[in-house]
Amino acid sequence: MIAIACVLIYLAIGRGFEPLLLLPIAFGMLLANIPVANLNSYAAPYIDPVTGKEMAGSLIYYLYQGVKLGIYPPLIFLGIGCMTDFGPLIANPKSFLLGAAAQGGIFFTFIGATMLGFTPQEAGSIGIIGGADGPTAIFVTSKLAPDLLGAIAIAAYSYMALVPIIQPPIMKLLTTKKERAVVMETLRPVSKIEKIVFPIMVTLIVSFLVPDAAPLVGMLMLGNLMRESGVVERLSKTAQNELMNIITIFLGVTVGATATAERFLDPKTLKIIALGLIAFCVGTACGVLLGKLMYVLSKGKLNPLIGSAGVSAVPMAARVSQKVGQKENPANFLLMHAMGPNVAGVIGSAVAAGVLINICK
Amino acid sequence: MIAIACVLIYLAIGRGFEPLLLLPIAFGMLLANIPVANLNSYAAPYIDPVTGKEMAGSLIYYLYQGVKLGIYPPLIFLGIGCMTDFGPLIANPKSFLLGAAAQGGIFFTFIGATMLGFTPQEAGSIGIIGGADGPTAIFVTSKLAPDLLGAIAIAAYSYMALVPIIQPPIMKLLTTKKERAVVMETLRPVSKIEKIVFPIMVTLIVSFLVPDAAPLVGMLMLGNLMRESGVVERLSKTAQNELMNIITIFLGVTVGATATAERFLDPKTLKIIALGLIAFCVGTACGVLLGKLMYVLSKGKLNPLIGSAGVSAVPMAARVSQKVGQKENPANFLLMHAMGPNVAGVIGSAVAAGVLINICK
Amino acid sequence: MIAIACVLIYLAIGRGFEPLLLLPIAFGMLLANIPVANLNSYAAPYIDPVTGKEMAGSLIYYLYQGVKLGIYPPLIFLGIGCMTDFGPLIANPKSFLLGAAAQGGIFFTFIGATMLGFTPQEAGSIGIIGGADGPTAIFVTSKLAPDLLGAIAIAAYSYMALVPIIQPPIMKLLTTKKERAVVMETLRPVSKIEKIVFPIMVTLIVSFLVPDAAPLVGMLMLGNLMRESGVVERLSKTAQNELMNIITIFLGVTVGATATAERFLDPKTLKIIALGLIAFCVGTACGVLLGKLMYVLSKGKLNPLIGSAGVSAVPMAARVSQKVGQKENPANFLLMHAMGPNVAGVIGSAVAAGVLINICK
Amino acid sequence: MDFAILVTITGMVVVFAALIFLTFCIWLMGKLLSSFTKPKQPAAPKTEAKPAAPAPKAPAPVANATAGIPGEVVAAISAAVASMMGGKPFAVRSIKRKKQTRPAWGAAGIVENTRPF
Amino acid sequence: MDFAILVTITGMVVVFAALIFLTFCIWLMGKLLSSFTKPKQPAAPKTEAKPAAPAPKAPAPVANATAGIPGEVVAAISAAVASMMGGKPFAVRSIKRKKQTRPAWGAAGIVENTRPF
Amino acid sequence: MDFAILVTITGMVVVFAALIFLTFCIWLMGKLLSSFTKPKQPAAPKTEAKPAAPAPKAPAPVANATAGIPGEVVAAISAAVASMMGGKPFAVRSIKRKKQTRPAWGAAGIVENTRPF
Ligand code: NA
Ligand code: NA
Ligand code: NA
Repeated sequence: MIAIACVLIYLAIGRGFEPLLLLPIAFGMLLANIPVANLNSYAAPYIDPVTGKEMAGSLIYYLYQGVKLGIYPPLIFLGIGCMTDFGPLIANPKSFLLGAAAQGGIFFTFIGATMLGFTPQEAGSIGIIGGADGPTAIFVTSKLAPDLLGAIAIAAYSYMALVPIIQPPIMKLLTTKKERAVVMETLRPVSKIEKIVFPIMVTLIVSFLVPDAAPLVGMLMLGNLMRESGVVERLSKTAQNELMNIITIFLGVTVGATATAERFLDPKTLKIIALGLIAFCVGTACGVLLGKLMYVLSKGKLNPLIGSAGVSAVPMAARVSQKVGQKENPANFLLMHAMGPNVAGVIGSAVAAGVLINICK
Repeated sequence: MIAIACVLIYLAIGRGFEPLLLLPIAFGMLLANIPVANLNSYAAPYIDPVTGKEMAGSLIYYLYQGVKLGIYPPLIFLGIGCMTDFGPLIANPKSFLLGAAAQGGIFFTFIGATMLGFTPQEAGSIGIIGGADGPTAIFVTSKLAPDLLGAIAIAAYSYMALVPIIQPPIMKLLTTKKERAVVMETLRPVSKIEKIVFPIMVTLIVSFLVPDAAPLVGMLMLGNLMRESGVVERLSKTAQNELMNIITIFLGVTVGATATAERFLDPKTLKIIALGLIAFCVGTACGVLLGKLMYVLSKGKLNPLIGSAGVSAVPMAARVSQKVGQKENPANFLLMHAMGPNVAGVIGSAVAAGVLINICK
Repeated sequence: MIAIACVLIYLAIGRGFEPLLLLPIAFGMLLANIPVANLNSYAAPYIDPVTGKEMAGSLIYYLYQGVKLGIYPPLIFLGIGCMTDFGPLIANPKSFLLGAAAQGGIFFTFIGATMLGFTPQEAGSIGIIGGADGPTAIFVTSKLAPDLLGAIAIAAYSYMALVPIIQPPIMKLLTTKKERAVVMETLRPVSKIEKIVFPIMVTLIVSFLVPDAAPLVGMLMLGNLMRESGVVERLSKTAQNELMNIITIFLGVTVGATATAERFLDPKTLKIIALGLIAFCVGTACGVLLGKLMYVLSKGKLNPLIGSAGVSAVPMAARVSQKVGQKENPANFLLMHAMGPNVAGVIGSAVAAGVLINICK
Repeated sequence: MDFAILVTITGMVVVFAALIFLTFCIWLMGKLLSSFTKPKQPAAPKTEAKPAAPAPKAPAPVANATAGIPGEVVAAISAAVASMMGGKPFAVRSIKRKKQTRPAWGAAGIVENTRPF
Repeated sequence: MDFAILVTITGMVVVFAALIFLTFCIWLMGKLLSSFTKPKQPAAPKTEAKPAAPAPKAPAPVANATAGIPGEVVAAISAAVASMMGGKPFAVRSIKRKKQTRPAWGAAGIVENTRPF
Repeated sequence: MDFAILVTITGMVVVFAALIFLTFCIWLMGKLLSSFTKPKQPAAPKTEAKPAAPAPKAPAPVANATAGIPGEVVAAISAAVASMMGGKPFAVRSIKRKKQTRPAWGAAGIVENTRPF
């Protein structure tokens, strides 16, 4: 286990795999697997059977409560909301469809995981890796299958780091040269009032339809409302910096420290890693395929490459769309069009998370 | 309820009503009133009666504990202490009297609320709106009548935003042109040692006399000591920025999320809003009236307009005094004189809060 | 007690004794000793025997849980790790020996305290003052003898502030003019990879050998890894600034608020203060004496003055070595050589803390 | 297995239903707001909508403006713009002077003081 | 009702008692400290106390200094000063070089390092 | 008493054992890494290792370089350097251009966005 943790540390530092989360996760894993030190997320307070004295739990155990009780992921979403510009999505709401299609990877993998013998709870947690959204994956897993937290978080963040390698071949395979070269119309400007109404509307609609997604979507949209309102800049700045950094450290270390040897060194872990990759690939493919359909329906106005951005992994997946598109036509500037499905994918996977929690809990 | 929340969001963003708190409060209210989503401050963890499984409480419930246990308001006072300059009050300690008089609104409203059929606990919480101090009002209400938290917080912050509209007519009504034109003597400079001794002295005296005010006054004065000592600047900076911002978000959202429909859509709420306005008006009037008395006793050296600043609402009420005074005499510069009663009002309403908690708890 | 608190406030502000911690500690002590206000660290929630109502604990009680459960000290170590450069120690690993020797003060004082009638738990907590490391001392005391927290924290931070006065006479007494004038060879440059491997290696080795030191050493090294990796700068910045400042305020105030009169006004306190001084002196002497031995063994290449820096008190003790050395030879530049034992002393006292917790708990 | 397929179908239906409903609402909001605001500022949108009027159905202003410029140059400029605009592609268009809803001294008060706490 | 009036009276009495006691203590502190510090720095306070000596009992320096200047100008300047000084009216007067209580290298140590933790 | 002495001996033995083991491991790491990296960059270390070649076994560059300069000057410079370098004595030597492990656009993405959360 310690060797695995060291490999992950190398990936985080040496290869730059999502270091903000993978480094704390890997170090948490290291701590959790030092014998006797008892620095894992399960070291609860207990009554010493010999002396009868009450013994405190481990530091990690206390910090882990924020994961267990579902507090950290929504707070990270609060910070992400403060950072995210939903403008491209408001300008082109059809992007929502691409963000929905890319969730196909989640449910496809759910079937696959069930076939491999995982329980529905575990299958849901594995599927959500395809959402390409760290906090969403951790939120779902902490509710459905907390024992898999370590493996799922590592798979999710690793594949998010690998998006620029995983996605392009799939995108090229599924599209023709002509489709990739489509230059899209410039997006209309979005007024401030639309940007303010948007988070309120999304919160209401999503929470009504999928109440279990409300903590994630609600906090994401509160952050976004704080950003777009422009009147609470000091709150918004703290939410997206200090608060998010503190939570990220605690979340990373304690999620990593759930990965004790008996939980992680299991054939399940390898299956999870394989299924996670499938989830990413299928999600990308679904996004691109719906993109192709919309290309046809829009009579060639929509570039199907922006569909792959629907998996989230903001903004890396959108940059991949931009880069692949530019290879065909150097004057093509898809980035802003891909940001629409990209941020829609965040909402989409939160909705999918709500559905999975509701059905499997 | 959701419509009310949207109106509050409009007031916060469109009209600039104390957005730092009203925006989170309004959004918390929105979240709390989405059916099924269960994102209110009362959604405690429970044992599922069917499966026997332990279910976690809502995110909001956990964050709300900081309000329920009386932790957030003193921590906000810590930050306020780091921001407040008590120099004008030290230079002219008679300002304390004006800060005391303006608490008349609290107790007058207490009688009114009792007459309208509120319990003493509720009446105390309503009266404290007249203190024009958000954290104090929330602290008292969380201890005495937590069901009214939403209504009282909204009333308190709304009226604080309306101080420039509420106060001037009362001030003009109660003072003569000659009184308003009084130009006051420049305040003496205050030495650093006085500024350091002041917070220690206030903590000791207030805590001895009114122990229930100790958490609020103690933290306010710790913050001020950190500020004036000049040796712990990094702590003081964090307390008044990041720590305060984090607590403000949590406080706002969870106080707003106490306002579920069955608690808020009650004739009580309208009465609270009406009584809150009365509290502000009476408080302003009491301050001005004591100002008039001191004008007579000081043989015309004290401008009674600074009395209205005793309601707190730092520093808006002091700016109102300045503005009204300048209308009579453009060369008049009352701001620094009004800051004395203004900051005294913060201490005054903390003392009043201590009295109410002690009697009504 | 209040007078003692005021004296401590004076020492913190007027004399600059470690104000970042001594000011909050002193203010916490002040609050804890105001009669009736009940603002001490032991004011737990309780059921009112008359009304049967559940009463909340004091603000201080809730914040104190972070000390009681051993959460704050490791988090402060996380921040310290982000600030510390272990380069000089990596360049000259023999410094570890000096950092080990200086822990002699801890164990010598342990014997002394046992002889004076303290229990082993108390003796361990008193001895750790000699580690010259605030969070380590608080961590050990909160686990072994929480009633002594106030006295031990005050002694530890006061003596750390007095290091420039305590150490030089001992250093001069134990060394010859020739020894003090030794000019040491420039340290070799340390590569980035060494700096990255170092925290991982130290975590593993120390945690394997002394599991009870793992929370402190683990967090220290996580912080250092975050610093040296260079890929998570935003986490590292928050950990060493905002997070550390927030924890410092909470830690200081609540540790101070454990010092209620019945616990602090005890002959024990005087003994603790005397023993703490002995611990510092013996620790310094042990460091210098091993320095002398290494001077002989290295044939005059090592300046024994850097041994005194092994007591930690980073970086004050290293500066003292530099200053005393420069008095003999103005061209001598010992600071970087003294930083090695200095940071080794932090690890050394964490190891000693682990041993004491393991044996005495 | 059957359960899994059921979950998948339910899941995809709910996800699509929710996001299609959102699409519709956002589109509706855009329509409503633009019908409100259009009459007030008729000049600005026009010039913005037709940056290069003679070319009907211009695919995009960028492509339009690049006629006659070698592809490499366009690529370089485009890449530079892309890297500068990062995740906020509309930065320039949406910059607006914030509406001053309070008199200046009130606004100043909000910024610099303890008031709202 | 009777209870409410009782609470009100108790409340106002306690509030006034506490704040009057504070008034007295702060006033006393001011007296004590000025009697201690006065002898040491007799020159400075004098010049500060009489910025415009010939006018006995000058209401305020500001009013004094504005003789002969049209009201509008004074208002503008006064407003500018007010908006600049914000909530910290004594900013200028209270600026002081912080007393260096440690040798410079010690002070530097405190600022830049991990020492106090 | 006996218990205390036992604890002391155990304690000192464990502390020394742990730190001696660390000494050894760190020393070993240094050896291993330098044997790996030496062959790759033979030029740089050489020039660094011999700042003043003619003086064999020079005790330290500082002392070396100060020959013929009055002690007071050296002290002043040394003190200035000490105060500037503070707790990070190797600041200058260890400054290095951070290795760019991702293509620029990827690195930019990490810095400015929400990606890793
Ligand atoms: Na997604
Ligand atoms: Na008040
Ligand atoms: Na030490």
